[in-house]
Amino acid sequence: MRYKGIIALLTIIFVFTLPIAVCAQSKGGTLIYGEYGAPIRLVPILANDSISVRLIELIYGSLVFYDTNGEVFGDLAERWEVSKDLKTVTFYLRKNVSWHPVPGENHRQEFTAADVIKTFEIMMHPNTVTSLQSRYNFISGVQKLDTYTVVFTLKKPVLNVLGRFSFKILPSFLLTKISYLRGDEDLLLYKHPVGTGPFIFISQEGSSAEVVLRANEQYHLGTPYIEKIIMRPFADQNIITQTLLYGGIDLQVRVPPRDISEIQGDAQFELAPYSTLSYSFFGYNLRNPVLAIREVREAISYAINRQEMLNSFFEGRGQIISGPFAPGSWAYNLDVKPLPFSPSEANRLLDRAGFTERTKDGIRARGSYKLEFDMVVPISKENETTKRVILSFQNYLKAVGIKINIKWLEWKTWTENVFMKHDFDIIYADWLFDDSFDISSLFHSREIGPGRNNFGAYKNPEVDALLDESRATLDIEKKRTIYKKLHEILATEAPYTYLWTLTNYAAYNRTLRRVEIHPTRFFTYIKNWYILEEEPKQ
Amino acid sequence: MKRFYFEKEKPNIEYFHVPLSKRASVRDVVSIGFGLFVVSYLFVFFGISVTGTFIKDPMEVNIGAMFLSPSLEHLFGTDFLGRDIFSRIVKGTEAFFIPGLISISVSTTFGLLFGIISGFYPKYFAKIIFFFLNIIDSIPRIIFILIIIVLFNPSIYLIMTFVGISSIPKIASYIKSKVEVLKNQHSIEAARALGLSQWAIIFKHIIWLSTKPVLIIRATLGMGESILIETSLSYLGIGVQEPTPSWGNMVAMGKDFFFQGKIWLSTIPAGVILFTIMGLYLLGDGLNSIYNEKVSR
Amino acid sequence: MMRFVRIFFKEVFNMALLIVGVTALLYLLFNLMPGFFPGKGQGVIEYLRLLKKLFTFQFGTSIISGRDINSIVFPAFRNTLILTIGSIFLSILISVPIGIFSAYRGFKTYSWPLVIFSYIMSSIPVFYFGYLVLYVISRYTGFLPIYYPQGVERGNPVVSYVLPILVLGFGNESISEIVRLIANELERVMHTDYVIASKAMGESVLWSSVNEGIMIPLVSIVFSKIPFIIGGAVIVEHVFNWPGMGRLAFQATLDRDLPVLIVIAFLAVLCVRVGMILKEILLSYINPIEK
Amino acid sequence: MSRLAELKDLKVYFYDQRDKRFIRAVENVGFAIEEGSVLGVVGESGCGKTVTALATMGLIEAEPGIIGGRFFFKAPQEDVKLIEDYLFRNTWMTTGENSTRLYNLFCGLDQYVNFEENPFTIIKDSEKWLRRSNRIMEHIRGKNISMIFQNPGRSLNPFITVGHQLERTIGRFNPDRSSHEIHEMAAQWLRSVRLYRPETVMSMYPRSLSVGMAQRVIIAIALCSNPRLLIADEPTIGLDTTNIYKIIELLETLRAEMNLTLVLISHNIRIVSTIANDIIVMYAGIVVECGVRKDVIRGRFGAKHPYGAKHPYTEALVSSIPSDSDIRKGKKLKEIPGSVRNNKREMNCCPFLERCSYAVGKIRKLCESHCPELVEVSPQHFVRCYLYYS
Repeated sequence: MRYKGIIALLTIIFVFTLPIAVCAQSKGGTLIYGEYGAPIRLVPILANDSISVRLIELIYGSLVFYDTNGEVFGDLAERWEVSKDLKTVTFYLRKNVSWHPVPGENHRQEFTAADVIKTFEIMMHPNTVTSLQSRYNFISGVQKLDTYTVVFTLKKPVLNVLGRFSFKILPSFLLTKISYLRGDEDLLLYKHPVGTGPFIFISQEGSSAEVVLRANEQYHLGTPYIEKIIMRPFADQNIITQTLLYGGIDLQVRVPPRDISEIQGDAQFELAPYSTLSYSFFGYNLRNPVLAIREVREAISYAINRQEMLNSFFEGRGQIISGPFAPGSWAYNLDVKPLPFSPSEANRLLDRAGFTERTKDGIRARGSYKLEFDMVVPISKENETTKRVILSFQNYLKAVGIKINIKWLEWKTWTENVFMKHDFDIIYADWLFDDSFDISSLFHSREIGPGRNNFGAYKNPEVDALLDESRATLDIEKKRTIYKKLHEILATEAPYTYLWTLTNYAAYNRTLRRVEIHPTRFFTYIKNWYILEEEPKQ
Repeated sequence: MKRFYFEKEKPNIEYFHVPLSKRASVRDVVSIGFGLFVVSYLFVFFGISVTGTFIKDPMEVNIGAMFLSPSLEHLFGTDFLGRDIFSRIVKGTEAFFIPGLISISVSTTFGLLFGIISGFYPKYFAKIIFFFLNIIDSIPRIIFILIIIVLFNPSIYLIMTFVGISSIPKIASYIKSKVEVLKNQHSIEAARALGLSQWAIIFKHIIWLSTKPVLIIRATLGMGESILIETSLSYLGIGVQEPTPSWGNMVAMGKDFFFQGKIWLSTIPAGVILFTIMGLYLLGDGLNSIYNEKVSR
Repeated sequence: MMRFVRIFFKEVFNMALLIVGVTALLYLLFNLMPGFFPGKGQGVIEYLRLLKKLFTFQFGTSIISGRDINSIVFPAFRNTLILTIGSIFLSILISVPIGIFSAYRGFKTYSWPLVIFSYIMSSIPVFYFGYLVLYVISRYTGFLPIYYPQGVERGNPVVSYVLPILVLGFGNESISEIVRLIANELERVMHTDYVIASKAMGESVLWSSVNEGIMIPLVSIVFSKIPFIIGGAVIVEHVFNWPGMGRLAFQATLDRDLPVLIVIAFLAVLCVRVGMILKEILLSYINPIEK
Repeated sequence: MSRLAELKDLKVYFYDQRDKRFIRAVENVGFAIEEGSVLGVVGESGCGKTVTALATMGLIEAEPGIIGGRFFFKAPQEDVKLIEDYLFRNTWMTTGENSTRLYNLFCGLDQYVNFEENPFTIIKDSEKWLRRSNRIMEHIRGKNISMIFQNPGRSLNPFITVGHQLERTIGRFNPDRSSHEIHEMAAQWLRSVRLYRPETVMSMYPRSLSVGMAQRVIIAIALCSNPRLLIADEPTIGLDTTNIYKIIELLETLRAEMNLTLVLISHNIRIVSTIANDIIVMYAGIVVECGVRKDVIRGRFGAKHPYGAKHPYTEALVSSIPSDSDIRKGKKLKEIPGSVRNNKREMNCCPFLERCSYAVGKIRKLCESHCPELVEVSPQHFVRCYLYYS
């Protein structure tokens, strides 16, 4: 029976003293974890939604992978060498690695270099529908030295290049007649993914796609302790938390902020914070002449009280940021302070910008230009926090004399309006980064145009130069100073109003032990998690 | 020896006024009274929200005063952004009042039209009309509305017209069956024998005979239905969107805080919805029982 | 016998025509939809190919997830069927006795609260009722009756099957409609000549008026409620995490997954038409006057 | 012959919703039936004869329905045990030689209506009494008393076949028989009502039966539970003349075979007079004349009254329907002027006043003052008219 009354203090101590594994790690047990929404496609190249990425991490293996503090470990590659001129990288693959059993055949295929080459060719094929190509266009080609060694040649030298080789490898023997992937081919891989990862795919039956995986006993890095994993999709976030609290699932990947206090109050569950490298912002469309004025954007940043929003909506679980980088990363410039909340400063700026007259319903205007903007927001079922942020944003700006009309658009219509037609003034969104913090795709002038990420059409030659230079340099110190400089410029230029970085929380049942969560790929260390059967129920 | 017995003394019974436990009429009076009360407060709310007097500004956000419990200042307390729930409920009537009427009128007029035509001329029109109606009928209603929302990103008025359209088949088939029964009734044949033109018969007799119950029930049911549909849409996130208050999206907004014990957030609007729809049902019921009188015993 | 065969073929032809109509409408609407998605902007040829696939019953693969559709849609269809039929059966079980009781007792002291109960049940928003039931049950029995997939040994699958059916059965508006219809109809029939005559012969009033008073209105209203129940299921499926067809259709529309949506519409049309055929057969069996 | 049933002083009133007052349907009607005899009830339509029949069967559901009177009925012993707890103590009356008991089926009515105050008030809701009397009647209806209604076409359940309805009734009264036996009995009953192709009739629906056949089926259904009393309400309406006499003749033979007592209600006095032992004439809810058939029809030339005592209404009734002798003489038909008076207005004058040809001069004042009493003009022959006041 679940007792609600245990004092929160006790659990906090409990959380931080990672329990030393007293009893022996017992094998077996089933881990059920809940997700909001269903995975779209379990094929590494085509899938980019976070739910599929987490499952792919369990099923497929990659050459190398980097852990929380940027260090690189070998997965399918045993050893690797980077040539002195940083132009070629050779990988020596593990020998006894075998693919998962294909349904129908009982012997398991061998993992060879051919798989790596086939995967690379498909990934880089022009008409493959994928968003990964921009991240690997620094590789010019790949050759096979022998069945277990692979050489990658690079176009130009890249800093810590090894971290980039974390793309997943597909089984070539299933893709023999395929040269590119569009997603509508009739492939066995779509119906039954086959990889080299720690867990083997069993079934994805049912419309809402409960995915069942079992442990891969011949996994080259040691068989995982957990015997079976089941991914249960949910259609309602409140129900996920309740199911966790009542033992329906063992792990909830991302707890909505409003439920965190309830889970914390319960001794039977643990909250594991993992800050994904992402941040939220209000993006401006600089094509709108009024928004092109820097003072107006800065005034808006002054007018909103970010700390109050963070405290009341997310219970303070996050950090206000001042620039376009995640605070945890090395690229974040600490001495640039976020703009404080001062409506008087905002009014001063707006008056200086010339918006002194007031229309009858209180909106500032200058001649024919009115401070009235359309804010475009995607409709979704679980957008309670988005609603609260937007509406308080609208309220703050109303105090300063800026009117915001909120237009709600369905998700796909929203993406088309924002990225294709650029028909918007302000948007509220957040960016998710992998390790490289490459923000060139956000602010570089060549990235303006339909379908590119620089939706606000921000153009600043100095920033372009710095971005190109940062990509070219090799040593880390030089790159860090460049990013710090970029941070300053972008903080003052303010193409975005930078809000905050939220720390995501995963919650899991106490019986799950030695849980370590990778910031972006989540299940990287799944093999050493284990389930303690004989956990005495309080 | 047969004998007939007769009562000798006989009261001089002049004239009788006898109290009677009135059965059916009590029920009608109660339900119509309750219904009229509900309709009246709907009009009052609608008036207040249009003129904007008496109530606080429903959109005004103050983050300091979130989740206040009901007090004198905030009659029903405040919601997840500190906005006053009572004024939002009053303003919320605007979101379903006119759209509700639109949905009723659309579904009734077209339902009546198609029902009568296909009832009277089954061979020619019935097949065609009911072919299209079946198409609309077979797509689940919420999916049909979702597609419309995705296509046109409409306001609540357009959504409610499509809700009206999606309930045309039900009325049309009901009217069709009624018309077929009424058509070969003696009164209609007599009218036709008298030489009344076909349209006169249709308009005077059929519409009046078959319409009274349908109109009344349809009006009250339709209004209730449009409120419930709007609530379901708001739960799925596609109904009336946030800044404008509507009963549906207030109940939907409360769902996120439901399991944390703050159930009153969605209970108050749900209670108001329950109260209103109950009133409408009873109004429909009472009027219905008055119009087509009880079978004389 | 020949008549039945002819009726059958006429119905199949009607259904085919209807399916073409529905799929054409969906296909047209889909092409008008904003947002870039794989299946967009194809011409009529693609539509004809889609139709051929539909009528030869191989449903091909979904554009978005590549999994073949009948492995997605049929389990969902089975679940929604369980939910729909269960809830229709439940709402009949509740509303028919109330209807009979109120007609028989003539809205006197006992039947009045029951009728009010049925009106209340029909005017509560479905998802709020679901949340309330979940909240109350989980708070007082320490057990959350959410749908557990077959593979999971947690929780008690029976209760988690019963509760959504209970909520949808009580929640949708058909209860008050059935009660009202049966009460009026039975009231009328109880005073017809043949019922009084059979009462004089000693037969119970209810037994003799069951054919016209209860069966005909019940059959005609229940089978016309099928499309609404499939629609209503979307909400309950979301609240109780029930992997049904409504929820799948909702998600498919958002992801612009046309093949899946068309197959779902195809199944929905199938259900509606089969419902109508059943209605015709049952009515002709109960009510010989039409023959 | 022992007395089978006796109705005394039946009062049935209906409440009119629209003008909120009572309508007198039947006032102080009483009759007595001997076992095996036929009682004829005659009167224009709307004179309360059907209401009386329904009242005896307890089928009146309108408010307030029966508010006065007692109905004694010789129920068989096994039924009495069933309804024992509902009967009040002194509810039976003993008559005749072997002092058989007749139980008052309207017992307990005085608790609901007290006659003292004027105008008398209904103490409690008559619904309860109606429900109690319903429980009593359930055991009587069908088994001991059964009834035939006016319109044969609409008295059969249109949704089930004739055979099914017949078998259902038979099955209810002798539950221990197998379905095949029941089927056999049904066929036998149909043959007994002169329907010689029982199989085809049983498979047909009531809609496809002719009026005559429907009436015969109804008689079969009514009699298949071999009741002791059969009330036939206008059995011959809607039939053509040949059928009328066939039906009457059928009723007569069946009565003789099954030692059945029959109450024949009709507006045509000629038909009633063919087989009835006693005749009652009703007008506007009141019994205006009752007596043995001979007296009522021809009016015996009793000592006191030279030209035979007969109520003007009965005389008019008899003369308006030509007997075969009148046809031969070619007498002109006499019709009764005016129509049945509306019951709603005052009731303290003789109901037949306007239409009575004898109400002239001195007697008219009497007639207008208040309603005459039933006077015994000759043994077993009563007339309600001032003509015969001594």
